[in-house]
Amino acid sequence: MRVGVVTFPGSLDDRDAQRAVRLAGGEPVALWHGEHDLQGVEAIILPGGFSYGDYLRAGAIASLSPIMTEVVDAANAGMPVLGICNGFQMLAEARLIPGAHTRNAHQQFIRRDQVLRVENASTDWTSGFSEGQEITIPLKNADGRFIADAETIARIEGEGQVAFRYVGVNPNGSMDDIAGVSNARGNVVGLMPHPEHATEAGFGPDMPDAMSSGVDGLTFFTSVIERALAK
Amino acid sequence: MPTIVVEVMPKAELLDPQGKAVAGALVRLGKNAFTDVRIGKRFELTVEGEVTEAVLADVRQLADDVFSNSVIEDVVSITVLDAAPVA
Amino acid sequence: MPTIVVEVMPKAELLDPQGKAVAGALVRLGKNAFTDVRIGKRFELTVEGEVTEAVLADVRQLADDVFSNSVIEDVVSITVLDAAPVA
Amino acid sequence: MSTDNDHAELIDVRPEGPKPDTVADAAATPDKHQPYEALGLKADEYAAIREILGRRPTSGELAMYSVMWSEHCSYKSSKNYLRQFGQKVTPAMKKDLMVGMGENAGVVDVGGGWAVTFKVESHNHPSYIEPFQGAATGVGGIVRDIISMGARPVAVMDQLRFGAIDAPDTARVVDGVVGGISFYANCLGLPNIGGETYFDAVYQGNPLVNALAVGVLRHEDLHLANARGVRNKVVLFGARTGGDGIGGASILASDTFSSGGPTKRPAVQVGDPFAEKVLIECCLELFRGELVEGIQDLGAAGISCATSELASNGDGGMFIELDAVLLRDPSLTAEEILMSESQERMMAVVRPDKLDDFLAVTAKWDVETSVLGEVTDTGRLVINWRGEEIVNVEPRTVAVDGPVYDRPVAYPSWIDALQADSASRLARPTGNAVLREQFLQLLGSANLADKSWVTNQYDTYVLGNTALSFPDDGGMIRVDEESGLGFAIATDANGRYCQLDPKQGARLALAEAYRNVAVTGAVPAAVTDCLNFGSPEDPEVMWQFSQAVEGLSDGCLELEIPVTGGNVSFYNQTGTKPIHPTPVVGVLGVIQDVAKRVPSGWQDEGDNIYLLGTTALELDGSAWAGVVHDHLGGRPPAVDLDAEKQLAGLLAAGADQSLLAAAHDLSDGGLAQALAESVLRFGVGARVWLGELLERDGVDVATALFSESTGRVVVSVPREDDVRFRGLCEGRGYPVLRIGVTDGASDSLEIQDVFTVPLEELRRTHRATLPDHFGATIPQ
Ligand SMILES: Nc1ncnc2c1ncn2[C@@H]1O[C@H](COP(=O)(O)OP(=O)(O)O)[C@@H](O)[C@H]1O
Ligand SMILES: [Mg+2]
Repeated sequence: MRVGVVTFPGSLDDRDAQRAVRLAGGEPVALWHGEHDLQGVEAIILPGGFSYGDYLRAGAIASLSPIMTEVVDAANAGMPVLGICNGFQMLAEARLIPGAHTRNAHQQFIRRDQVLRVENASTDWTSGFSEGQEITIPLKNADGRFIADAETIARIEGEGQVAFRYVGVNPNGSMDDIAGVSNARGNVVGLMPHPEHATEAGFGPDMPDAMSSGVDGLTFFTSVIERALAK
Repeated sequence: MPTIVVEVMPKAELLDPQGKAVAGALVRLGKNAFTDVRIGKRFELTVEGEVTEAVLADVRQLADDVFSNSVIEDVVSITVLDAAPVA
Repeated sequence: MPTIVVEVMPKAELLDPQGKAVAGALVRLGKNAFTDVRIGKRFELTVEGEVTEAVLADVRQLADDVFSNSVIEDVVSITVLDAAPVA
Repeated sequence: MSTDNDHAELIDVRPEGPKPDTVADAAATPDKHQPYEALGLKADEYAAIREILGRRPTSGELAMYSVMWSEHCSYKSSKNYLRQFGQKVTPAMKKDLMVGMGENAGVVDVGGGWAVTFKVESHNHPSYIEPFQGAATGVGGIVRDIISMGARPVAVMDQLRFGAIDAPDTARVVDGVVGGISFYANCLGLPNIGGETYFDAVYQGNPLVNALAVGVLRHEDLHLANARGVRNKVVLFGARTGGDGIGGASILASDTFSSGGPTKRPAVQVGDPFAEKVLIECCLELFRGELVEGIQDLGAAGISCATSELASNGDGGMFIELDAVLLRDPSLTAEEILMSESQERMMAVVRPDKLDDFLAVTAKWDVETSVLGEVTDTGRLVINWRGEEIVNVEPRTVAVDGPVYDRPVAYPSWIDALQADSASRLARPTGNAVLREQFLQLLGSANLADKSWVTNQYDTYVLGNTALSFPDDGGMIRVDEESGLGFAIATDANGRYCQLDPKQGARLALAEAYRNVAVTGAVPAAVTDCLNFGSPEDPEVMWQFSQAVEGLSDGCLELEIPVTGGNVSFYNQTGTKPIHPTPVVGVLGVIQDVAKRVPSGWQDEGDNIYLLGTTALELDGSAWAGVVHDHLGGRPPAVDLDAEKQLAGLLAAGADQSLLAAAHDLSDGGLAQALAESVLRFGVGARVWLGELLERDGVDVATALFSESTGRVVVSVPREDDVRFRGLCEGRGYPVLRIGVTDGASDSLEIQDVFTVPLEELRRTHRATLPDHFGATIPQ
């Protein structure tokens, strides 16, 4: 499966996302923000980073990039799209998913190995998990606090659009401990933590049995690939 | 050259952590006259040439679509200054 | 309740990376009327009771010491509004 | 070259300003008064410039000489000493050195066609004035040094020293500095893999902010800063030039950094990490396309430095049209453009036939570019401005042949008394309750407390190659995803030891960094340093400096690892009171497969715990003396570099044979601190006994726990590897003693017959200190 990873100016985890796709058995395709060409990919990842320095609002300027026209169209047509961290912020700025992000409640950048609960295991990117499963995924951001008005929160909670929730510690003050959300259809998923950093033993988060051994993130990428194969 | 000032504030209903942090600092400094602090943004756009209706219309649209995110922010004012303001 | 608005801008001589990034975005969006964009902060302080001279003096001092960093920013205005402004 | 018409659209049009001071004017008005003193030049230096030129300098030339002859750029007080690093080398030390001292950064061959380049630099004074931007631009500057070697930056580290943790101004500086480093490096996408955080009143008005960057390149990608090839184009690209940081180099690094710049322009610079990230990717694409002949980053002294250094290292001549510099602020004068320290800029030398391809790459990345001029064979650096010649100098006289001083050196009047005041006369605890109390007091003290308040603000995951970072002894990065080849780096300096004895202190810093690399399983290979000292005009400071350089260079020779580059920062003092001498030493090591790396803490139950090395009564300058008794005196611990070498060999062999589950070096706080950290690393408890140690080494319990003798490491060894590990130690003859076992179930650190501390109490004590002072972020 060809999975596109879009590089924006200031993208940082784009090569990590490509590596994760490769480790999951997919074929990563580098896409450039300034073009209007999705190169025939079957899924798209908007990677982490500080596109345009996170100036103005995180993800805001990148969401105006040329390629985002095609990304929005493809997402609306049902193509799986995953937004990681900065990519999550872009999805929100592009209104592909509900809500918005502001500065972490404690005002600082934070990095930690974060436990998440999978709340919806039926999206294109989470089908390999089971509902309620707890996974450990590195988190690292400054503007990770997910917020939305009460009505929106009630709606996404009611309709299963909350994909992940923080467990144990809410690291940024996100409403309802929300770590990731999806669109109504379940093909577009965004989350603050970085699944691509938990795909290779030795370079992932510490786990109870061994240091740096966490590979829970791999399931994001195998989920989308397996679902495509099953079609 | 004329300057257009666009001002954007976090929505009143939402928590503004930055404002809250500053409000806390004021209390610690013994400044108790202030019941709330909110922190927004001020954009100064320098315009080449005249500020026509068309330019203003552009700015209004940019204010809504680019300078602010309506999920969390409100545009509170758009004003035209003749020259950059001085302190 | 009255609101005092303090506005702070990055010093003109210094790089404003934020403004630069937004200016670049405007050009990419085909908005070429703007030669420069600078982004500063707008503080809204809600005051309990009246805005006395003493409160204003406090605000002036806070504007210099807390709301701005004089090494890189200037306080460009301090104004009193009767009520919180609405868009 | 007149303005290159192909690129005319790049040239800024600016209003007419005052007429510049031209070379012709300088010849015609020899007696015109020039403000050389305000620019930090001494009368004899000004006279030397006049002699070199055979006339008075133009104001543009004066600007260039003043910044390039500043202490910061010319190393005029340190040059005579730094030569030792180049002289004390054996052929073996040079074997893997692809680029040694003198270039932007040293380059080490790490095998497999790969090379690593690394360097540490200071940004101390700016970080006190404006902590956030000062620290941020410090990171930006050192990263550009790495790019300019042709390498991809892959990691950063930061060495921080602040005033007392409870001093009123400390929180402001800590918050800003850590925030600035976090912001800039995270935004660049560089993992932070380690550093140092110390608090001491001596740094109150003069914090130290050192930043280290490291990059990786293939051998064939090596680039150097030289302008060769007559008629090759000189190109400036990156951010526009503005009025920030003007005079930073000369004014900030000279004696009076509080007295403002030569103009009313702000002395601080504002960094734009986003612009630098784009610049990195742009440069790497230029390198891949072989579009660059020579390249230089713009740091201190901006265009003055880049043009004169490129020209000196190349064919010797260069012609520059200064009007071609893209400006952010059109009101800048020529002198200001020459001195501006605007960040995120690079200068390249490009062949004319490759210029279009070069410009296509910079356009792709939205990086503004202008062609300033070209390489000539005149032997002169000529700069025109508004059609008139404002600079005409021999570039070497600006960049290389600056003044060199043999500053007076004086043995400090106070040092004998200080050294006589040994900590061994201080009351050592004997009762178990007091031992326990002092152990916890140390564990929670500012310098031994957990630093995750700082390090939680740093990304370690980005790039996906971080094999070790905090709180392990060294940071480690995988270089080659195929083979697992990697490197480790650790940095150290103990200002207290250096105050007692700067020569020994420098050797100790070297030994500690070397040992910290060795415990990760890597083999030490090269050294960088950042020498932070007080005023070189103070003869006692100059003595400290000379001692430290001698100690460090001799030490490197004994360990047979070369110094590949570094930085000197003088004038670190408040009033007449200098900081403790603080020579930060960074050691780079190579590991063939990062899968064999060794962490610093215990992971599994039932492993045997061994102490390598022996313990003597060495409490002078120790954390114990400082924290418990507020005492600094005596002579720092002995250091035996042969033994360190032997120890490193043993650790490398143990790691290579996968015999070590963990290894942690003993330094500040001694054995007690190392045991606590090993327990806390993964939350695995341990039972430790000291009986045999007390007997073998003839020391009391307090000394066993708190002494800071060198050459010591605690390791944990799985039971099944025990025989082989003992065999390894015997074969190498290094002192070794089994002192305990890991014990997951106990959830505590038990020092038998002395005290037991539950894990939870250890954790709370260790973690609370920084959040208590600087504010908690998330629930711990
Ligand atoms: N400012 C900092 N930046 C990054 N890492 C830091 C910083 N301060 C301390 N650390 C890390 O915290 C850990 C403990 O530091 P320290 O006790 O000084 O180590 P050591 O005694 O081994 O030199 C190390 O991994 C070190 O790299
Ligand atoms: Mg150590």
